Amino acid sequence: MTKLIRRWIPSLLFATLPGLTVLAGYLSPDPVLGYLRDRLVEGAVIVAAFAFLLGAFNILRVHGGKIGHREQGWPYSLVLLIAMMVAWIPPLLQSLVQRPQVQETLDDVTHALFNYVIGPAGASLAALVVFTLTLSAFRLMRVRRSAGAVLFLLIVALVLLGSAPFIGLEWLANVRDWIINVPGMAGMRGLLLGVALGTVITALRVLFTSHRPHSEF
Amino acid sequence: MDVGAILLLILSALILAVLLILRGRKGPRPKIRPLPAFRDLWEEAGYAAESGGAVHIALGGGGLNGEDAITSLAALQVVEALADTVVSYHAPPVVTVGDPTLAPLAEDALRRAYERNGIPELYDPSSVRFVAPTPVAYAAGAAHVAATEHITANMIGGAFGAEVSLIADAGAQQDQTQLAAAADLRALGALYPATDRLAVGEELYTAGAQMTDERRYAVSLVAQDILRVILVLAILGTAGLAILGGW
Amino acid sequence: MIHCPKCGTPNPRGSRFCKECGEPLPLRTALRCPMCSTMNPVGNVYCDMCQARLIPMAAPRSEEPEREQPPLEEPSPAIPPSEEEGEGQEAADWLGQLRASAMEESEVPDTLEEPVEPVEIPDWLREMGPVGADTGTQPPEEPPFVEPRFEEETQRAPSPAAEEAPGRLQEPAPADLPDWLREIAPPEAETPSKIAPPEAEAPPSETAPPTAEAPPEEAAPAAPAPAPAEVPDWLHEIAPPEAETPLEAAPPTAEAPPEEAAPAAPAPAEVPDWLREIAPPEAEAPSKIAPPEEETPLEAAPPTVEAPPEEAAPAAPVPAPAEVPDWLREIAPPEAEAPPSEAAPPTAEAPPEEAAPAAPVPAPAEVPDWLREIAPPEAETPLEAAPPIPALEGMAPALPTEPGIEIGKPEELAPAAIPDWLEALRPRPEAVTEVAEEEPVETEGLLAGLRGVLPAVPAFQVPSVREEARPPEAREASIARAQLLQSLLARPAEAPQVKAGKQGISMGERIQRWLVAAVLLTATVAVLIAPTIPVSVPTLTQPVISSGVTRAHETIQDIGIENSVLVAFEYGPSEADELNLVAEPILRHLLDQGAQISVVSTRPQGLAVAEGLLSTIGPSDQRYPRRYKPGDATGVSNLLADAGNPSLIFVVTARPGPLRWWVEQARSLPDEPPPVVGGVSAALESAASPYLDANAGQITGAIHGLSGAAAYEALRSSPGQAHRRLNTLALGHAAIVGLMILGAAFYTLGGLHGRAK
Amino acid sequence: MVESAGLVVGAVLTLLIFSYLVGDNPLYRLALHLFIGALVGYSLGIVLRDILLGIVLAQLLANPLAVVFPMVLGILLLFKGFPRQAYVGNFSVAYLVGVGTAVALSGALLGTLVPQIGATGRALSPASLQSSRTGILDGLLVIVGTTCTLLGFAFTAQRERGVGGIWARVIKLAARVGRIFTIFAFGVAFAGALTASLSIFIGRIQYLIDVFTDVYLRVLGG
Repeated sequence: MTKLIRRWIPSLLFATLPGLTVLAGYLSPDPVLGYLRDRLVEGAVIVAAFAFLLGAFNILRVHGGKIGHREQGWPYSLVLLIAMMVAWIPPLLQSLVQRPQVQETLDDVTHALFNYVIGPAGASLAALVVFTLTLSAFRLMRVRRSAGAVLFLLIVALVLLGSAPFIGLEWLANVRDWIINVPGMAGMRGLLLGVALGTVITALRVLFTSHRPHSEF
Repeated sequence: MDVGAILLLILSALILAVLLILRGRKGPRPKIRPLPAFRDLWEEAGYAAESGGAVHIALGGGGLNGEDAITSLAALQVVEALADTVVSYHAPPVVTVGDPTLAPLAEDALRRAYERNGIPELYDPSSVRFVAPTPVAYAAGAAHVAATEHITANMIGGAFGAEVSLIADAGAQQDQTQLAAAADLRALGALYPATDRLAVGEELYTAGAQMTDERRYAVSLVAQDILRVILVLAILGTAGLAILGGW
Repeated sequence: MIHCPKCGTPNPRGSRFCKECGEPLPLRTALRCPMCSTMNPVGNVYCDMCQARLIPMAAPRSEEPEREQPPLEEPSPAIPPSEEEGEGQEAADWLGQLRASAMEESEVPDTLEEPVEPVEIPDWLREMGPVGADTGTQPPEEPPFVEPRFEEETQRAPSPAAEEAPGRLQEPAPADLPDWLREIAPPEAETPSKIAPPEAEAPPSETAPPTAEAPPEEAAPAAPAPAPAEVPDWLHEIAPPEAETPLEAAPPTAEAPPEEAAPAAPAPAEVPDWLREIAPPEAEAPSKIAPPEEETPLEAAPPTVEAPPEEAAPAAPVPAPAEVPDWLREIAPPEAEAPPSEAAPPTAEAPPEEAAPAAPVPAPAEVPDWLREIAPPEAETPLEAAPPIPALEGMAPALPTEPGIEIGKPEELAPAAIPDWLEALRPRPEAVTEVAEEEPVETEGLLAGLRGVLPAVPAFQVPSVREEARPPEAREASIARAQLLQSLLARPAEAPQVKAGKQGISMGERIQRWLVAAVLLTATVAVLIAPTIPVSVPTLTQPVISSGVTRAHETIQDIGIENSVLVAFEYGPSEADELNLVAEPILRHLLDQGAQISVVSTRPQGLAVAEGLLSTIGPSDQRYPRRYKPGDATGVSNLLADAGNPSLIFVVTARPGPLRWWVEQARSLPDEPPPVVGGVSAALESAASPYLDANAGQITGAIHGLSGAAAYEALRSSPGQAHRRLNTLALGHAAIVGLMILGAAFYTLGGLHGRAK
Repeated sequence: MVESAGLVVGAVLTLLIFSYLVGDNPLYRLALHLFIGALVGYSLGIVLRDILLGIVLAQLLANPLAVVFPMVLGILLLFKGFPRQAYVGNFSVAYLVGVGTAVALSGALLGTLVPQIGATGRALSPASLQSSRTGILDGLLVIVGTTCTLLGFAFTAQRERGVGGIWARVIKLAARVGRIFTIFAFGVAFAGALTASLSIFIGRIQYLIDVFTDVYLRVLGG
């Protein structure tokens, strides 16, 4: 009896029931179901917020452990934890402090933190992606030596050159459009339909409680 | 009310339910097309244990409360299937996640494996790491883990964008084996030149069937294939109507 | 932290080798307290939580009487504390009783003739006793035949159940003997009266554990040894040892009174069926075999090492070769068919006093092939008769001589060729005697008064008895292997070379990285820095105006003054450099149209990015209404509900999800759904094109990345940032394509060259 | 003044991260950890401000019924941080999995399956044929490409003989054709990703140039 309680009840009550309600809320225009769907999704956002606290605790434990054990690279963990401790205060105090003068300084500090630390660093990392993508394209023939790889290189070259075609090569733009809207579109649709199919079957398995990642049994 | 969507949902649910009931317990186990991206992971786990290293499993930036929930749950099956083996090898993997809601599930998968093997006290909670909340920061952080912790193989599976190339590059620098499975087109494009063992699109959702011999996963792939045929017929039907000008 | 047992260096938990000296670290990182199951660090002696002792105490040399000492127990975490205490009490009681019974037995005079006074046997021991002794109890409810392994376990740790149902563990009542056992056990074994009283039996711990197949000699007659005369020699050796040489089964200690260990030689007529089918018909009624009635009664059967000679018929008539089954002929030595006189089994003539302790071995010529491969070649040299065991001399009783059977003199006997490997297994008399004298009676501790107690020294130092036995002459191959093993063990234990992945990357790859970085930086910086140096750079490309851009432009052109426009900033700082440029021309156009812009987002960073962009475009003091709602599609529906009915939605994103949520939620608005314009990243162009195409009705236009923004600026003939960077984009694309072709050529030629080499 | 100091900090961070182009080095790692720490802290502050205080606390006072249930689940989820009591948080995780699954399922049905089937079918409709981009041949190619790519992924068609065998051969052929269209999709996606990241790369370089010229002029001007 305990196995029935410990295996099925949490899955049915806490996963399948809310899941079916939200699904009904999306599929039918009924306002009541819509209201229930919104409340359940907002509830999930709140639980996800608590999960973020858990995530912060996980970061503290991992990097704190590295510092404690003096593992390799512990100074970087120290820098990370200090930055983390400093960075969460301004945005939080923004909503707690009422005095306008302090409010303004907090706004400036939060604005500066976002625009002069998080923004540039994030953008630089995203910019590095062009370097790693080009490097992997450079080594393509080492990883894959097949006709498919040659075709891949040809397509990439045509689409790249066609997006900002040099003067005199304007026809490349039309070739690029055709590649994107016909063979590219067909391949993308086939992939998207396949992914959607896999999503439907996996989701139904979870709602049928056949796959219970959250349960101890 | 989107009639098409409801019809398709009911049809899928019926087919899956019938198959799970009929062939979920007995009958011949369906044979599945093997995928090297998952099948070679066992070898890598063994090699990691022998060389004293670890396998890095990157589960992507998808969370449980968004559209990437199912992609992340499918990628999580890799950790669930591998857990018992790596625990018995005493070589726990390093699992990195980019969303705080996915971390508890990955931790549970490893913790339960340690409990099943009777050594709950050896479970190290820092095997699962929440790296950073945004996709690019997560990819850079996971690439740093792959480069600095003694990693022998990278299993990249889950919801990624083009920034997955950062992880693949860090792995290539360390001459690590790269196995990948992605559903997003941007990640597929970035991973295609980085590794030849790539599970494409819906192949990511077969992780459970590829890595375990549990019958329910294989049976749900049969349901998936039946629905596939129905979709193709629906496309051809719509095209037929379109040609006749009825659309 | 795990402290290395060798050098004490603290190591992180879970590591398997010490990082300093490479010593393998103990896997157990924590000790579970048996009382409250708290996990304690390995070094603890007492539990942090309940102060219970974690490490069992060594038996302290103290004068207090043994009884007060806490029972020696190994804290087994598996058994909950309550049970352990219970067992601790029982262990102390039965140990005490065992000690008492051992003390009383040791006073028993050595002379074997005196009857053994009845000793107070503990209940669990009585249950071990033969059925005949006190079969007053009713037969056990459970099936009588109990697996020997289970029997031994219940003896060692008698569970309470055993005490409640005393009958349960008794020897199976004769009527309950299973058929296959009954066939082996001779008919008299079933009549309880003949079985020796349990009191006489030696404490089970010293005799071989009573196995069900061969019930203890004392209780029931040993498994009937087939009449030695009829059995061919080779079978004689493989026949179960207890059947032939009961003494070997019972270690030759003084206490084991030989009479009880008398083997029950079965009357020839009762040869078991399985043997009868093998043994040829004439073997059953040979003229020479003594008729069954004359068979000496069981009790009197002399306990010789081999079957008593007087019963051994002078020569086992060899079965006619034709009837011997094939499987037997392959095993049976070819010479077996030779006339008995040559194959006279040495046992028949060997006088009882010189009864060779080892089983009779056929003359060297007769050694079967399968045996010759095992036995080493030198073994064929005839061995001298093994020296008689002094300890057993007194025990060999005078055998009643039967008329008509002469006992051959030793000189006529052909010396038994005992193979070396068998010789090595023979317990050496000095070793046996030494062990007998050396064993002190334990004077202190719980086991005081007992003999043969293992000294409390670390197990690995206790020299195993086998070492004293003379080592067999190992062949050169095994000696070589032993030396190799020795050299391996002598080699210092190196820490396993942890393959730390390739140290850094090879120079070839490093050059590749620098080449790619240099080309990208050059292509980008060269064009961007030109305006600052002021060097004029030729326009390399012109923006291509696609239909999507045109439709977006027309849609925004229709927006009138005071129309409310929702601008959804669905991107973060990482994509800001591209999407700011995509959003800028449309925002400028909207501001020029005088539209009321509201900034919304389902991501927290979206609002921060919007603030940064709008402060650079419009008047810096202007404040735009900002709203943030988390929750993907639900957040979008909430934002739409708050915003009333906007006349246009402009979605700027780098992911396909937000674009689709806004289109679907806009479509589900009560009245006419507003047009949606997409400002998407170039990466999304490919992934979004199926959606853009599918929702052609809802998405009235979309601009993709820098080139789309440049085209929009061209349409509005107001070149801006996007236009200036288009040149760089084009040159960058060309550089990347060049690098790709260079890489492909390099590896393809390298591959061909490698294959050619 | 704060503005330009901030710009310089941003530029220095950008240069530290761009040092990865030369190779993985301590400067890059320092900047990376600083960025991740600041991002996690900032996001934690936003979550506390906007959700825990903004929604939960606010609603708790105004309309407690709406948030009590998710708040309790959220508190139970915090037990996942302690391995021994982790099972207490299973209900919260089940709730997240259930809602997330439903959102993804509806997204797949409403956002992809139905619209894409309709759009693929309409590729040959008269309306779409008039549009300059796709003629009859293109329409046919889109339909053949989509169906072959979709069919080519079949997992359980592994038999050799009988009807199953024929079906397996059809799948193999479809897979071979679908493979070509899949590579087209990968190529287009790869090119798009390259263009987007190149645009960001150009933006970063432009940012560096602007900051240096600004600082250079200010120093010269000062």
